[in-house]
Amino acid sequence: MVRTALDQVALEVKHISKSFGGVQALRDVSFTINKGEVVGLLGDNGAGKSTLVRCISGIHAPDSGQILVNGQEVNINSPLDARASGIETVFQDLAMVPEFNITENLFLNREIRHKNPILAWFGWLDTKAMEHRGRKAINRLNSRIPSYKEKIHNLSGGQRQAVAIARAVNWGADIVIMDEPTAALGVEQSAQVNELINVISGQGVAVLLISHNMQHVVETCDRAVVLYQGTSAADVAVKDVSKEQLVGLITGVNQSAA
Amino acid sequence: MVRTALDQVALEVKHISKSFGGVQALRDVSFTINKGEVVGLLGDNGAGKSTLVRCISGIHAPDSGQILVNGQEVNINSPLDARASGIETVFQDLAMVPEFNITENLFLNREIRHKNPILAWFGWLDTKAMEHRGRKAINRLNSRIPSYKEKIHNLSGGQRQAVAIARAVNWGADIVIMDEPTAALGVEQSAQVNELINVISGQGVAVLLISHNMQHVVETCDRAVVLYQGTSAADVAVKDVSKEQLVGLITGVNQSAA
Amino acid sequence: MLTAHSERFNFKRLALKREAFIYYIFFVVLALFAIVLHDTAFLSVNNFMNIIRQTAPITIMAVGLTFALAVGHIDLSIGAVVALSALVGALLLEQFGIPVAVAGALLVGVCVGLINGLLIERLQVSSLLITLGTMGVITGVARQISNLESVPIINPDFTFYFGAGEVFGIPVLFLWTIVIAGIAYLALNKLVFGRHLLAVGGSPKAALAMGINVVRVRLNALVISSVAAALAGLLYAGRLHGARYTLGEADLLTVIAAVAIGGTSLFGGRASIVGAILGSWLMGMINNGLILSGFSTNEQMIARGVILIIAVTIGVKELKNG
Amino acid sequence: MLTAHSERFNFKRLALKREAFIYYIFFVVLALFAIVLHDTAFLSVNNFMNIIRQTAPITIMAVGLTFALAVGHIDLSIGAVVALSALVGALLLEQFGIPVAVAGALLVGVCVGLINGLLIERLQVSSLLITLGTMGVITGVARQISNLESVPIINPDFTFYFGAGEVFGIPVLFLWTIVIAGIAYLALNKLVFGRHLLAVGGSPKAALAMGINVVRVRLNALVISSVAAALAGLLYAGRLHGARYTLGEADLLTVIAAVAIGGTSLFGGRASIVGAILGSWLMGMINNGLILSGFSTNEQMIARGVILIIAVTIGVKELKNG
Amino acid sequence: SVASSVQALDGAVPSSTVALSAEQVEKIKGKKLTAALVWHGSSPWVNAVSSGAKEAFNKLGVEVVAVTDAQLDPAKQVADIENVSALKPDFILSLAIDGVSAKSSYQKLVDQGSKLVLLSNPIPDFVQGKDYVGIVTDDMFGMGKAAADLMAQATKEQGDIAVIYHDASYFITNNRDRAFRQHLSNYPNIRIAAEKGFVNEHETSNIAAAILLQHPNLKAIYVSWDTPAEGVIEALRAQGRRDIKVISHDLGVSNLVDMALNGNMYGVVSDRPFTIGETMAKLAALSILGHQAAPYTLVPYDKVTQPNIKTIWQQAFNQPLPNSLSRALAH
Ligand SMILES: Nc1ncnc2c1ncn2[C@@H]1O[C@H](COP(=O)(O)OP(=O)(O)OP(=O)(O)O)[C@@H](O)[C@H]1O
Ligand SMILES: Nc1ncnc2c1ncn2[C@@H]1O[C@H](COP(=O)(O)OP(=O)(O)OP(=O)(O)O)[C@@H](O)[C@H]1O
Ligand SMILES: [Mg+2]
Ligand SMILES: [Mg+2]
Repeated sequence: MVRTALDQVALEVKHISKSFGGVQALRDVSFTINKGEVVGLLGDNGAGKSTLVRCISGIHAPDSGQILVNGQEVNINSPLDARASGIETVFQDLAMVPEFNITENLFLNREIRHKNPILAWFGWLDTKAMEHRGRKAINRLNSRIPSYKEKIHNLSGGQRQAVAIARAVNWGADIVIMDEPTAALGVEQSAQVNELINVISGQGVAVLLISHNMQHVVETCDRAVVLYQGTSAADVAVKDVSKEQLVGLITGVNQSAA
Repeated sequence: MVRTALDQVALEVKHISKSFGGVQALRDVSFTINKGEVVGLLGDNGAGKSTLVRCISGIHAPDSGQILVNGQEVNINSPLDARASGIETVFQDLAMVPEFNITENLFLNREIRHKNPILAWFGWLDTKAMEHRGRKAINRLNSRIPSYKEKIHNLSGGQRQAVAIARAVNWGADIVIMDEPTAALGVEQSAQVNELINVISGQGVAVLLISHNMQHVVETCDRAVVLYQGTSAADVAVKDVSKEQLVGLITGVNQSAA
Repeated sequence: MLTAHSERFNFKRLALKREAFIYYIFFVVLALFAIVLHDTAFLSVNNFMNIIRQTAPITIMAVGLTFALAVGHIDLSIGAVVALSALVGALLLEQFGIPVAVAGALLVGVCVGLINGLLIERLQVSSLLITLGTMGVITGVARQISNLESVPIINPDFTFYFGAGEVFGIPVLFLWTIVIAGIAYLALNKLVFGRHLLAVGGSPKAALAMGINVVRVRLNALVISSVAAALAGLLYAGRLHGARYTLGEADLLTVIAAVAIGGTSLFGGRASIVGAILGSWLMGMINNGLILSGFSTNEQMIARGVILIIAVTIGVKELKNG
Repeated sequence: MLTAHSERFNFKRLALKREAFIYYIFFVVLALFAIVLHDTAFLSVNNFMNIIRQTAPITIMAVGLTFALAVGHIDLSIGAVVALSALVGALLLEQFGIPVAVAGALLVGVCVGLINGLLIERLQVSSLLITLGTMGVITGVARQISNLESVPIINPDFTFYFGAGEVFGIPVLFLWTIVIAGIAYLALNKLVFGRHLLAVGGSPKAALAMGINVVRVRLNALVISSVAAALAGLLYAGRLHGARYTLGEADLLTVIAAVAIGGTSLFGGRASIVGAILGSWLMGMINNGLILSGFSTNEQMIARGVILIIAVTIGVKELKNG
Repeated sequence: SVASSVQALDGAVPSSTVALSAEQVEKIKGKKLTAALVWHGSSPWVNAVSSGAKEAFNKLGVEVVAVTDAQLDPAKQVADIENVSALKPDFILSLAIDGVSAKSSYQKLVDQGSKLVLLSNPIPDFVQGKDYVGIVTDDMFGMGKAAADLMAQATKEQGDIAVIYHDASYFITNNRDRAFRQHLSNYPNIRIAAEKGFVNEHETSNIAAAILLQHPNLKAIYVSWDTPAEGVIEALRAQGRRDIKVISHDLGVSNLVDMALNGNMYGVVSDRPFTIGETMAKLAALSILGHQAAPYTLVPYDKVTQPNIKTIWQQAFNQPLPNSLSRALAH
């Protein structure tokens, strides 16, 4: 499926490299995403996808390279910077506080404050409002949640993932990065997430989607960037390639560039 | 794909119920798996699949119900009991020690002791042998592992999952339970796991496979047990139903029983 | 469907939470002493005021330490801060009056908290090691500036507001406890501040990923812990009409026990202010009850340990059956 | 390809591990004292033997505590166990001779360890609270059975084997340290036992899921910690020619600091025996060096804290740059 | 055992008899000697002993190379002695916490040629003149008695009193407390209504509060020494009981301020720590010149009540009165 790309670059990553001790996880990786575009970031296990995501969202500092948001070079030294630049991320490990309940996790560092400006200045929480909005956000994903007061560590794997997705798409971000968002989701919930991706990209949000599920990639993505052992092996329009070709790029059997 | 079922019951679960505080996660669930059979355990997010797995493998005590292994009722009060009854499990949360390296996790509580019987009596570890055998087990899954000395918490999501699978299938168990084993795996690695399931079931091992990927279920399973909100909604031969029918059973749109 | 089911049981589940533990223990011990010591003055208002007054500094230290523990840090330097702040306050008081003395004493707390925090966060070394080091340094400084002498306080205003005073018949030490506890309760449970504190303690990784400034949150927590200890030092000084380098020395373990028994996790992420207060009152009550019981010192020591263990046992039983 | 690349750097990465930390610190402090105290006898063999002898009980307690910490438990009762085991040993020695005395003293350790362990595991209460309780009880019992008197030991064999003796010119206290440390090292690093200990500490959930008997492993660890403390009590008794209820009282924080600085995590899952030994020697060396330096007591206290912090700072710097 | 040996005090001489001639001083000065002070703990009292010793040694040209504080831990003291031995000092002035346990390490020092002067506590089986020079001690029994006399004075020889004693094995406080009780029996109308021990100094506030609750009609309280007495006075203040008098030992500034302001503190018995240190140093120096010291050298004590605070303070510490105290006295 191809959207009318707005042709405005939302995120540009230039020459990023990153190594851990002896493991070179990323080697001179570059790509761009336009506004309203959904780009699949593909690659084998250990290819460096999550590392790239962590570099963009401020968890890791890349050894070298630049990141540009809306054409401006940004200095992303912490996740705070990333969020301030309008980047929201669903991390592969979900990044939840297990002892917090669903609402508390949804609004972590995005808390709604009391309407009274004095109380708000003190940082008084508006628990009611958060519960209300949280419930709406979760319901959008059609997930079966036993209770919104349940602690995260009592949830099933899929329920947790749904919460993480709801959190990322709920903030009016310009760029949403999702690291295997549907891995633990049921069929219906996965479809819901695909639908959601379509909706937000329709609103101009740039989406970077990591997935091992070729079906999903083909259904949702406009373009695919393929990493192979830390280097970018391909950058192709999804409509130009078949599923089998994509798999070949991922496993390194056939190499091509867009 | 259907194997010639040996028609000997390997695992029988009878009338299992389990609730957490106010959440009734399982309600009178029963099913059987024959030797050499691959049964898919399907269900929506939060349907109770992982809870059922945890009951069978001794993590949770069910509120009521029985478990029979090879026709004998067994008392599974701890994971030790489960392993002693020949049940190996790949848990959804993988159950790894993050600070341990790959080999240490592979052989956790299955350590190879020194050849010298006196040293072995003391519990002296044969690190060499474990490394050697561990490498073989992992290679079988065709995974890209940077170093076998790497700590688990430095591995990518897929690499971790590969280690967990290698651990479960490596012990000559009679019953192997896998809770979404391929969720984080790449295309090739997933195929490898499917292949592995075929191999071990061909050797008479009973496999209980949880997956949200209907393609995989249809490719590997002989039978499917579907949970719907904690109750068993269906028990069908996979060859008798279509993918769409399975999805319908899972989401509760149409109900049927084998 | 599941939702309705679960909501119905919420009350029961609340009563069974780990945080409820301290209530059981507190009332079990209270009942125990009330029965055994029914012929002494244990159950008198006067005696309870004694307990509250005596434990006021402990309570405030416990409240402060709760913040440090909430983010997953231990602070061993609080005992030493008590001594130093009391001494600084007492020394300044003579020459410069109450405002400067109080400011100086609290500044000691702020400085120590900042030093602890900066060392821990910059070096990424365990808070235990760093605060053990600063504890030694601060104790040494306190000994040095006081020359091991006690520094007397003759200012009646100071000893009123930080010690023996009463307002409308309520001891000021009780008021201090209530006010500090109230502020701490709100900060931890109702404000963004507390939410972030617990997030950092519960999962530093997740907190970081969500853009929380983990270092600053931890720093704040350590400063609060230190400042609370400094305030406790002032209260000691007010009560004792003087300061001395040994103040607070013996309080560390009591405070840690009070906080732990109150349901705050020593590993971060779970904290209870009410628990810390009841925990320190419990410790004070056990002390007081044992003294009134007429046991010898040895017997008191044994009894204190046994009561602690029995109380914990019964508390857990209640939780499991209740 | 990745594999080859990574293996090449392994050595460097090893040297940068958190466990290497204590080596830097140890040698930094050693060098510091050697330079500052070059005109005293600090660098003499005799003085080092002094240090090793003095710290032998601390070292053995540190080694024991490492096991408790490895599974994620803290054991506050070790100081009290030292006193009680020394007293029991000294009291039995007179009438029944060395074997019974040693057996009795070690039995104290086994019993306390079991009681601690059973209470913690059955009740699922934090080890800090339970061992705080048993610490009180044991101290009370030690005071009671000794009547606050010190119990002298006149058995020359005992004071030889557990105190001042030398074998081939090597102090027995050094031999005890080496033997215990050796066994502990093997147990923790080479045996299934240690592997399971660290697994339980590192991820109790994973250990449980893999069928490890988590409760038994934790129980073992607490017994080891207690028995080591009991042995330390015997060594104190042998060295001091007598036992006394205050023995070990002041050691708890030193031991915890020694273990922590040695690289053992206080939260379980990471443990280093070599670190515990170097850590306790470091503590002993700092003490010794400061006394030889001629500082006043206050200055010594300040210096001890500062050295600890500086040592940690430099250690971390080395790690980051190295 | 310790108590009785001190009590006997055979052949005790007063500290005033210990002196060096100008010629002896010159001889010592020429030798470039060193000394180490091995104490049991630290307090203003220990500081005063140290400064007495340091001043005397200073006049003799002896350098003090180490001061140790065992924090009341016998094991730490043994370690301290061993550590000090590396410095090979000529003189050791020491207060032994536990003579039995420290004996062998003292023995090593003495064999190494150091002269040992002891404060109060003897070492079992040590021979005077051979193993150690002599013992300088304050008169603990006299002090206990004097405290009982002060108590009688404070209560006008009748009424209920409470005793808050040191419940730990520490010979100086134990002996003083015991002597106090013994001597108090000479005043038949004074009744000990309550007796409670404490282990840590900071416990006494709670203990006093509890005693008051059970015995509201007390006239006075005896406490072992000044720091715990501060807690007792705090409890009395909190209850508004200005009428109850407190008797104790040693000179603590806060207590003296309270005494000066006519608070609860009625009187204390004080020894002269500065003189103790001075005397120990002199005995050590004399021994190297071959002088045989008396087995015991006694340092006098004083009863302190409001009128003589200033004199006694200066005598005991050889220092001017602290500011706060002189201001309180001027009140
Ligand atoms: N420890 C627990 N405490 C409370 N509720 C729990 C606990 N564990 C599971 N639950 C609840 O039980 C229900 C079933 O959870 P379970 O993990 O078995 O689901 P699942 O079928 O494995 O789902 P998924 O496909 O998302 O992994 C969920 O509603 C979950 O919130
Ligand atoms: N903190 C770390 N320390 C050392 N090595 C690391 C670390 N994080 C990642 N790696 C290594 O870097 C490589 C890339 O990891 P990454 O997590 O980016 O893979 P991925 O593409 O996300 O794989 P997956 O599909 O399995 O999630 C892997 O070989 C991994 O072992
Ligand atoms: Mg990944
Ligand atoms: Mg699941």
